[in-house]
Amino acid sequence: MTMVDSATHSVSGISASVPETLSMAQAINRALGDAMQEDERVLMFGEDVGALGGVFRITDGLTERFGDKRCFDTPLAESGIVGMAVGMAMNGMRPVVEMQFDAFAYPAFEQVVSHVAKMANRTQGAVRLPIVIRIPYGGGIGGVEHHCDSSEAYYAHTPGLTVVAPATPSDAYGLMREAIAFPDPVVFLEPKKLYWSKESVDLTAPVPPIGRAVVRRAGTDATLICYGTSVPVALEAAEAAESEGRSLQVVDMRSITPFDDETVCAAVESTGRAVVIAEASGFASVASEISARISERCFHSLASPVKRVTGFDIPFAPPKLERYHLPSVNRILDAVDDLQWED
Amino acid sequence: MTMVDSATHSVSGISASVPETLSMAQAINRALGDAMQEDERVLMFGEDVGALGGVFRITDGLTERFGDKRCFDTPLAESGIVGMAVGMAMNGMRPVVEMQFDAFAYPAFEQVVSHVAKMANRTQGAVRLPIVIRIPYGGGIGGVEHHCDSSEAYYAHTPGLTVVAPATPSDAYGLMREAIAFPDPVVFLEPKKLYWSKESVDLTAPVPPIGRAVVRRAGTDATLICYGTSVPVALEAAEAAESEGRSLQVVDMRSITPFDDETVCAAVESTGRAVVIAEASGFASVASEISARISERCFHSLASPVKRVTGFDIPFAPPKLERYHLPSVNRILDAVDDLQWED
Amino acid sequence: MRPDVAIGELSERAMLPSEHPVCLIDENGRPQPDRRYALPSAEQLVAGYRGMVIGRRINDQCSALVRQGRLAVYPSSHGQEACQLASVLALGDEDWLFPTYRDTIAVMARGVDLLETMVLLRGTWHSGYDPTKYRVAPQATPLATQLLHAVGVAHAATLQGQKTVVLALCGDGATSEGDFHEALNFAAVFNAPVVFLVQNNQYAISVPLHRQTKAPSLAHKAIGYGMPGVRVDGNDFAALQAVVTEAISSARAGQGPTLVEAHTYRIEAHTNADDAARYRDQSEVTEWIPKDPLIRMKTYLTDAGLLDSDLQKLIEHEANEQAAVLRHGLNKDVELDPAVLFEHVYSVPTPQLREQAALLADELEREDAQ
Amino acid sequence: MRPDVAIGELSERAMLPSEHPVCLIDENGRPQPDRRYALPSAEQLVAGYRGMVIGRRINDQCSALVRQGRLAVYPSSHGQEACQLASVLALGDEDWLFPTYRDTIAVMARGVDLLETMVLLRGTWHSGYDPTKYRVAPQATPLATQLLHAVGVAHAATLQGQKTVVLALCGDGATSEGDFHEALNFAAVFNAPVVFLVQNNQYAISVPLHRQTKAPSLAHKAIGYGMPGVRVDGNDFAALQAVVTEAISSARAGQGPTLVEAHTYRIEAHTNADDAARYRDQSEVTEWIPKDPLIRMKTYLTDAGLLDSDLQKLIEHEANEQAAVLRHGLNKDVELDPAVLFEHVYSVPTPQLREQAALLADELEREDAQ
Ligand SMILES: Cc1ncc(C[n+]2csc(CCOP(=O)(O)OP(=O)(O)O)c2C)c(N)n1
Ligand SMILES: Cc1ncc(C[n+]2csc(CCOP(=O)(O)OP(=O)(O)O)c2C)c(N)n1
Ligand SMILES: [Mg+2]
Ligand SMILES: [Mg+2]
Repeated sequence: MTMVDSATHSVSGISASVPETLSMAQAINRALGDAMQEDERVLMFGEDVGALGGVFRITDGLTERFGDKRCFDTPLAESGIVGMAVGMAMNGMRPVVEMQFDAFAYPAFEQVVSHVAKMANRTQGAVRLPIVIRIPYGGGIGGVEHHCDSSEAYYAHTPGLTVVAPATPSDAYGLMREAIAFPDPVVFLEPKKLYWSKESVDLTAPVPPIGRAVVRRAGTDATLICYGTSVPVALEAAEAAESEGRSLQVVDMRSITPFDDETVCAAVESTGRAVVIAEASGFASVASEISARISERCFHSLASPVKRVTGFDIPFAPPKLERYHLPSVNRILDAVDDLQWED
Repeated sequence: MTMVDSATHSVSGISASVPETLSMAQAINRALGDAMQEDERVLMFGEDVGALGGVFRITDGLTERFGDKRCFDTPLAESGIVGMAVGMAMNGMRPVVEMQFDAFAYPAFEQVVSHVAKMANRTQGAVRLPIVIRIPYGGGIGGVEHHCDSSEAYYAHTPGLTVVAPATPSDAYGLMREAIAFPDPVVFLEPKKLYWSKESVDLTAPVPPIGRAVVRRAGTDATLICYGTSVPVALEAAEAAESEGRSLQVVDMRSITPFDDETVCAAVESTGRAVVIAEASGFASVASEISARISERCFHSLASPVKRVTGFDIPFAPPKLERYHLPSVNRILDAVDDLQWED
Repeated sequence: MRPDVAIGELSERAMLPSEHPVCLIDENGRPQPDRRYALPSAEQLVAGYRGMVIGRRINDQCSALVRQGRLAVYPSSHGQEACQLASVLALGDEDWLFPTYRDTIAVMARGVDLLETMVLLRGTWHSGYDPTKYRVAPQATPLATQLLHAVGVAHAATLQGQKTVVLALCGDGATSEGDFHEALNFAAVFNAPVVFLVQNNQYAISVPLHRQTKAPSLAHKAIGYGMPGVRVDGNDFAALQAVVTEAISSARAGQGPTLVEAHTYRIEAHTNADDAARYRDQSEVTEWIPKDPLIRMKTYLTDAGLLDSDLQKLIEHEANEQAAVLRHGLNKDVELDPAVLFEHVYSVPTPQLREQAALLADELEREDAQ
Repeated sequence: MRPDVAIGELSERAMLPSEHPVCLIDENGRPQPDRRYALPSAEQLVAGYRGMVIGRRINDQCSALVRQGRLAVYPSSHGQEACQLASVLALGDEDWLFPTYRDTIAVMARGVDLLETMVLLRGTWHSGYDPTKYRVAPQATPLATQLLHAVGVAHAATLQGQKTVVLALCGDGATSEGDFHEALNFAAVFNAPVVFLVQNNQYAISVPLHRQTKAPSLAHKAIGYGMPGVRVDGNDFAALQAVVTEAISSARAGQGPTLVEAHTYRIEAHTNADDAARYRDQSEVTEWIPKDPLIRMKTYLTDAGLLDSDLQKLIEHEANEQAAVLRHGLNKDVELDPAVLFEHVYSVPTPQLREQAALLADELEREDAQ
C-alpha cells in the first residue's frame, strides 16, 4: 500500500505570469482553457456549455477555441452526462462535466455514488476515473428552489470521492488545475454567489494542493472554520469582531475530503474555541463532521463546546427569505459570544 | 405554527393481542397487512413485491390477500416507483414502496430529495405526502457490492424526510404502523441482517412514537448510542464489558430524524462518556451528527471525548472481508477502553 | 410497403405519428380539412382566442415586470400560447394539470389566482396556490420529474374509480431525461389516464432539437411504450384542441395514455437571464413570426365572422385588466414572516426545527429592539 | 398501407424491427433462408457450438458450486448461452464488452481468466479482472448503468480515431430504467459505435415482460432514438451472430448504434436465492426446453456433417476440463489481506484512510498475538 502524502506541487499554467484581476468565474474559465490547451485528453461537456458558454458563462469561448469535439453540449440528462464521463475516462479521456445547478445533479446520484466513486476500488486500481464534476452550488443569488442547494454532504459522505470548494479566484484556478490533473474523481463545488467576486490572481503561483486547508486570517481568541460560500461571511464576521475587541482566526478548508485535520487541530488548539460555518442544512452534514472531529481530537484544548452556524434543517428558502436562512455575520457573532467566555 | 409534540399513542393493531414469536421480517409483513386491512388507501408497490412477495419476502401474501391493485409489481425503475408514489399520495393514497436494496434507491434520489422531501413545504402544507419508502439496508449478510450500503446519512441530511431504523421485531411492527399512519414521508430503513432475528411480540402493545429513543440497557460507566443494525452489536459489547466490570448503557435511537436529544443527553450526562456506533462510513454521517450534538450539548458532563465506531470511509467491503469493515464487539470495547478512564 | 403489424394491443400504424403534424387552421388562417379530426366548435375557438390574447398580454407583462425588478425570473411562453390554452381548455373540472416553469399561462387559464401563480417567480415562496383546490400541480422545475407524479395521480384515480384524466406538460429537452422514459413506460403498463403533451419549442435553453435527439420526431417515442404518438402543429389552437381532446377522451374511456408532440417555437430567450443571440440567428426567429398562433386564429375567426372589432376590443380590454391586476399586485410588497420557513417542513415541527425557529425569532426580536 | 416515411437520416422502415425475430436455424435445427442475413461460416458455427457447450457446463458447475457454498451467488445464463457466445464471438480485439451480473459466460468467452471472473460471485472482491487488459468492463449490478459507460467508451473511441466498437448487454427488465433511455439517446445523438444487445429472457426476477412494457417489442424502442431496432431469436446462435456482426460492422463504419433484442428464456431461477415456483409455472419452462440453443445447433451441425461424435467428445472434454479448473480453483480458499480494503479507494490513501488502516492493522496484530 502506498501511503505517502501527495506533495505540494505548483501547477505550470499556460496563462501568463503577470497577476491579473479576475472574477472567480473567469478564473475557472481560465483553468479549463489552460488545462485543455496543455492536455488534449481534457474534455468539457454538459448542458449548454457549448455555444452558450454555460448558464454562468464558465465555459465561455471553449468550444470556439478547442472545437465542439472538446467542449460540447449533451442531451438534457444528468445521469447520462456523468455515466458517459465514466466511459470516456475508461477510454483514456479526462472529462470535466458541468451539472447546471446543484439540485440538477441529483438525477446523476447513482452514477456518482455507485460508479464514479467506486470504480477504482472495484477494479483494484486497474481503472481510475480522472473526472471532474463541476457543481455550481449554494445560495445567496436569489435563486428559486432547486437552484441553491448546498449538497456537499452527499458527496463528502461517499467514499471514493474527493470534494473541494474554493472561496477565492486564485484558489478556484489552482484547485481546478489540480482537480483536472488529479488521478481520481473530484466533485468541484463552485460557490455561485462568489462567481463575480474578484481578486488579483497570479495564475502561475503555486497553490496548496487538494487536501490542504489554509488559515485565511490570524486570530487568537477563537477559530472560525469554513469553506466555499461561507468563507467571505466568516472573514466579515472576524473583521466585525475585531472592532469589538475579539481576535478571530479563520480557516478555509478548501478541500472537504481529504480533510486537513492537521491544520484544523493546530488552529483550534491555538485558540481553544471553535465555530464551524456552512450554508448547508446542519443535520448530518460536513459541519457535523468538522464539529465532531474537533471535539474528538482537540477535546482537552477546548474551553467551550464547538458551535455550528449552518443553514436550518429546511428546504432552501425562497429568494425573499434566503437571508434569514443563510449564516450571517450576526449569527456567527452570536455563536462566538456563546463560546463561554469567562469575563 | 403548531409547535406541539406528537403524543405517544398506541397503534390499534388488527393482529391478535397474544404475544407471538416473530422475526423482524414477519413483524414488518404483519404491520403492512394490518395497515392495509385497516385503511384501504394503503398500497404497497415496487419491484417483485407481488407474486414473489419481495426478495426478502416482506410482502409475502399481500397480493393474495388484498389483490393486485393494492400490492403490485412495477416496471423496473426506482425513480418511477418513487415518482409514482408522489402522485398517488397527491391523489389520496398512502403508498408504501420497496426499494429492493439500499444502493438501488439511488436512481430515485432526485425524486426523494427534490419532491418527496419538499412537497409539503413547497405547497405550504396544502399537499402532504404520506409515503413510506422501505429500504432494506446495511451489511452483515455476505452480500455483494451495492447490496450492503448504509445510506441513512443521505436521507437524514435531507430536510423534510423522517428517517427511522428499527432494531427489534416489536419496534419494526410498531414503527411501521406509525410510519404508515404518519402524515409526512418516512424513509424506513430495514436492517437486512436482523430480518431473521426473533422476539416474542405483542402486536397490540404501544411502542414509543417516531422521534423517541429508548434505553435498551441500563449502565453507569459509559453510554453506547446506536440504531438499526448496530444495536445488537452494541448490546453484545455491553454484555462483554459487564464481565470485565464495566457497566455500559445502550441507547437505541430508533428514529434518526426527528432526533431525540432529550433521551441522548440525559443518558450521556448520567455516564459522562459516550461511544456512537453505526455501520455507515463515518465521514459526514449520522454518527458525526450524534457525536457533534453530544459534544455541543453535554460538553461539561463529558469526562472524555466522544468516540465513534463506524464503517471505514471505503466502499462497502466484499463478502469475504466485511467482518473487518463492520463495527465489531472488539472495536467497540477498544473504543470504550479509550474513553480516558482514570484508574 | 410495410404491412401494418399488430403485435400488441394497438397496431404499429395506430402508434406511429402521421408524416405531417396535424393542422386544422394553417399559417394563413385558412381551415384545413382533416380526415381524423373535426374543427372544434366556434365557441371553443373563440374561447381559445380570448385565452391566447390574454395569455400573450400576461406573458409580455411579466417580461416587463422582470425588467422592472418585480419578478425574479420569467420563462415566457410567448409564441406557445396555443399549447398553453388548448391543454387547459380540453380539461374537465375533475382533471389534473401538471405544468412546468414555462406554463404559467396554462396555470392561470385553469383558474388559478393571478398573484398566487406568480409566487414562485416572484420569490416569496416556492409555489403559491393550493394544488388540490385547482387540480394543478406546482409548476415543476426539475425537468420531467412531474411526469411521474402525473402518472401517480392518474393511476390513483383509476384505483379509486375517479373519471379523472391527467394532462402532463413538458418540453423537448425534458424528453431526454430518464424520468420521461419511466413515466411513459409506467403510464402504458398501468394503462393510466394520462396525456403527455410535449411542447417542442425547438430549444432546451441553447440546445436545438437535433442535438437532443435523432428520432424522426419526438412522437416516434410513443411506440416504444406501446402508446399512440401524435404530432400536431403547436401554433394551431384548433388542431391542438382537437388532438388533446381526443387523447383525453381516449384516456377517460380506459384506453390509456397518449403522447402528443406539439411543434412550436420559443420566440423569446429561455428566460430574461438568457442571451439567445449566443446560439441562434435572429433570422430563425423571424421565420416563425408569421406562424404566430394568435395571428392565424384572428384571421380565421374574422374570416368566419366569429370575431369583429367589438369582440376584439372586449378581449383586449380584458387582457389589459388582467395585466393591470398583475402589475398592481406585484408592485405591492408582501410582508413575509420568516417563521413560515419552519412551519410546513413537517406537519408537526421537529424539536430541532423548534429550536431553530426560536433562534431566528430571538435574532429578529433583538434586531427589532435595535 | 403506410408509406415508408423518411424524416430523419434513416427511414421508418429501417428503424422498425421485422414482424418476426430473425431466425437462421430453427428449433428443429433446420436452416431458415433469410433475405437479409447469411448463415455464418461453418467455422463460426462450430466455434459457437463449442463455446456454448463449455458455457453450459460452467453455468451448471457454478450453480453446483453455490450449493456447495463455494460461491456466494450465481445468476445463471443457462439457456441463454447463444446470446453469451454470439455477443463475444462477433467482437474484435479492439472492441469492448459491457456485461451484467448474468453474463459470466460472455466474460469467460472473451478470454478472461476463469478464476478472475469468479471473484465477484465468490465474494473475495468486487471484480477480479483488469478491464483494460481484456476490454471487458466489470460486470454491472446496478441495472442499465453500464450502458452509459459503454456509450462513453465508444464516443471516446470516435474522438480518438480508434476503430473500437462497444457491445453493451442488458436484460429486458433493465430497459425500464432511465439510464437505458439516456444511453440510447446519447448513443444516437453522438452517433457512437455501440451495439445494445438486450437479452429478453422474459423475466426480471419475478416480473414477466408484459408487466415491464406494453411496447409491441423492445426493439420498437429503437425508432424513438432514431436507430435501427432488430429482433432476433435469442436461442439461435447463427442468427445472433449474423445480426450482431452486422450491427457491429455498421457501427464500425460510422453508421451509429443499433438496438438488438434477443428473444430467449431464463431457464433457471433468477439466482440460487430465488424461488421461481412462486411466480411461474414449470410448464412454461418446459415449453422452452425444446428451444434450447445447444440442441438445435447440435442437430444442425450434425446434419450438416460439421459435428461428429469425436468432435462432440473433444468439446465435452474441454468443457469438463474448464469446469475442473473452476472447481479446484474455487475449492482452494484464498488468503485475503484486509489491508487491501484501503488501498484502492484513492490513488493515494487520504490521511483519514491511513488512520483507519492503522486501526485495523493494530486490531489484527493484537488478535494475532492472542
Ligand atoms: C433535471 C434538470 N436539469 C437541468 C435543469 C436546468 N434547465 C432548466 S430549463 C432547461 C431547458 C429545458 O428545455 P425544454 O425541456 O425544451 O423546455 P423549455 O424550457 O424549452 O420550455 C434546463 C436545462 C432543470 N431544470 N432540471
Ligand atoms: C438499479 C437496480 N435496481 C434493482 C436491482 C435488483 N435486481 C437485480 S437483477 C433484477 C432483475 C433484472 O432483470 P433483467 O434486466 O431482465 O435481467 P435478467 O436478470 O433477467 O438477466 C433486479 C430487479 C438492481 N440490480 N439494480
Ligand atoms: Mg424546449
Ligand atoms: Mg430478464
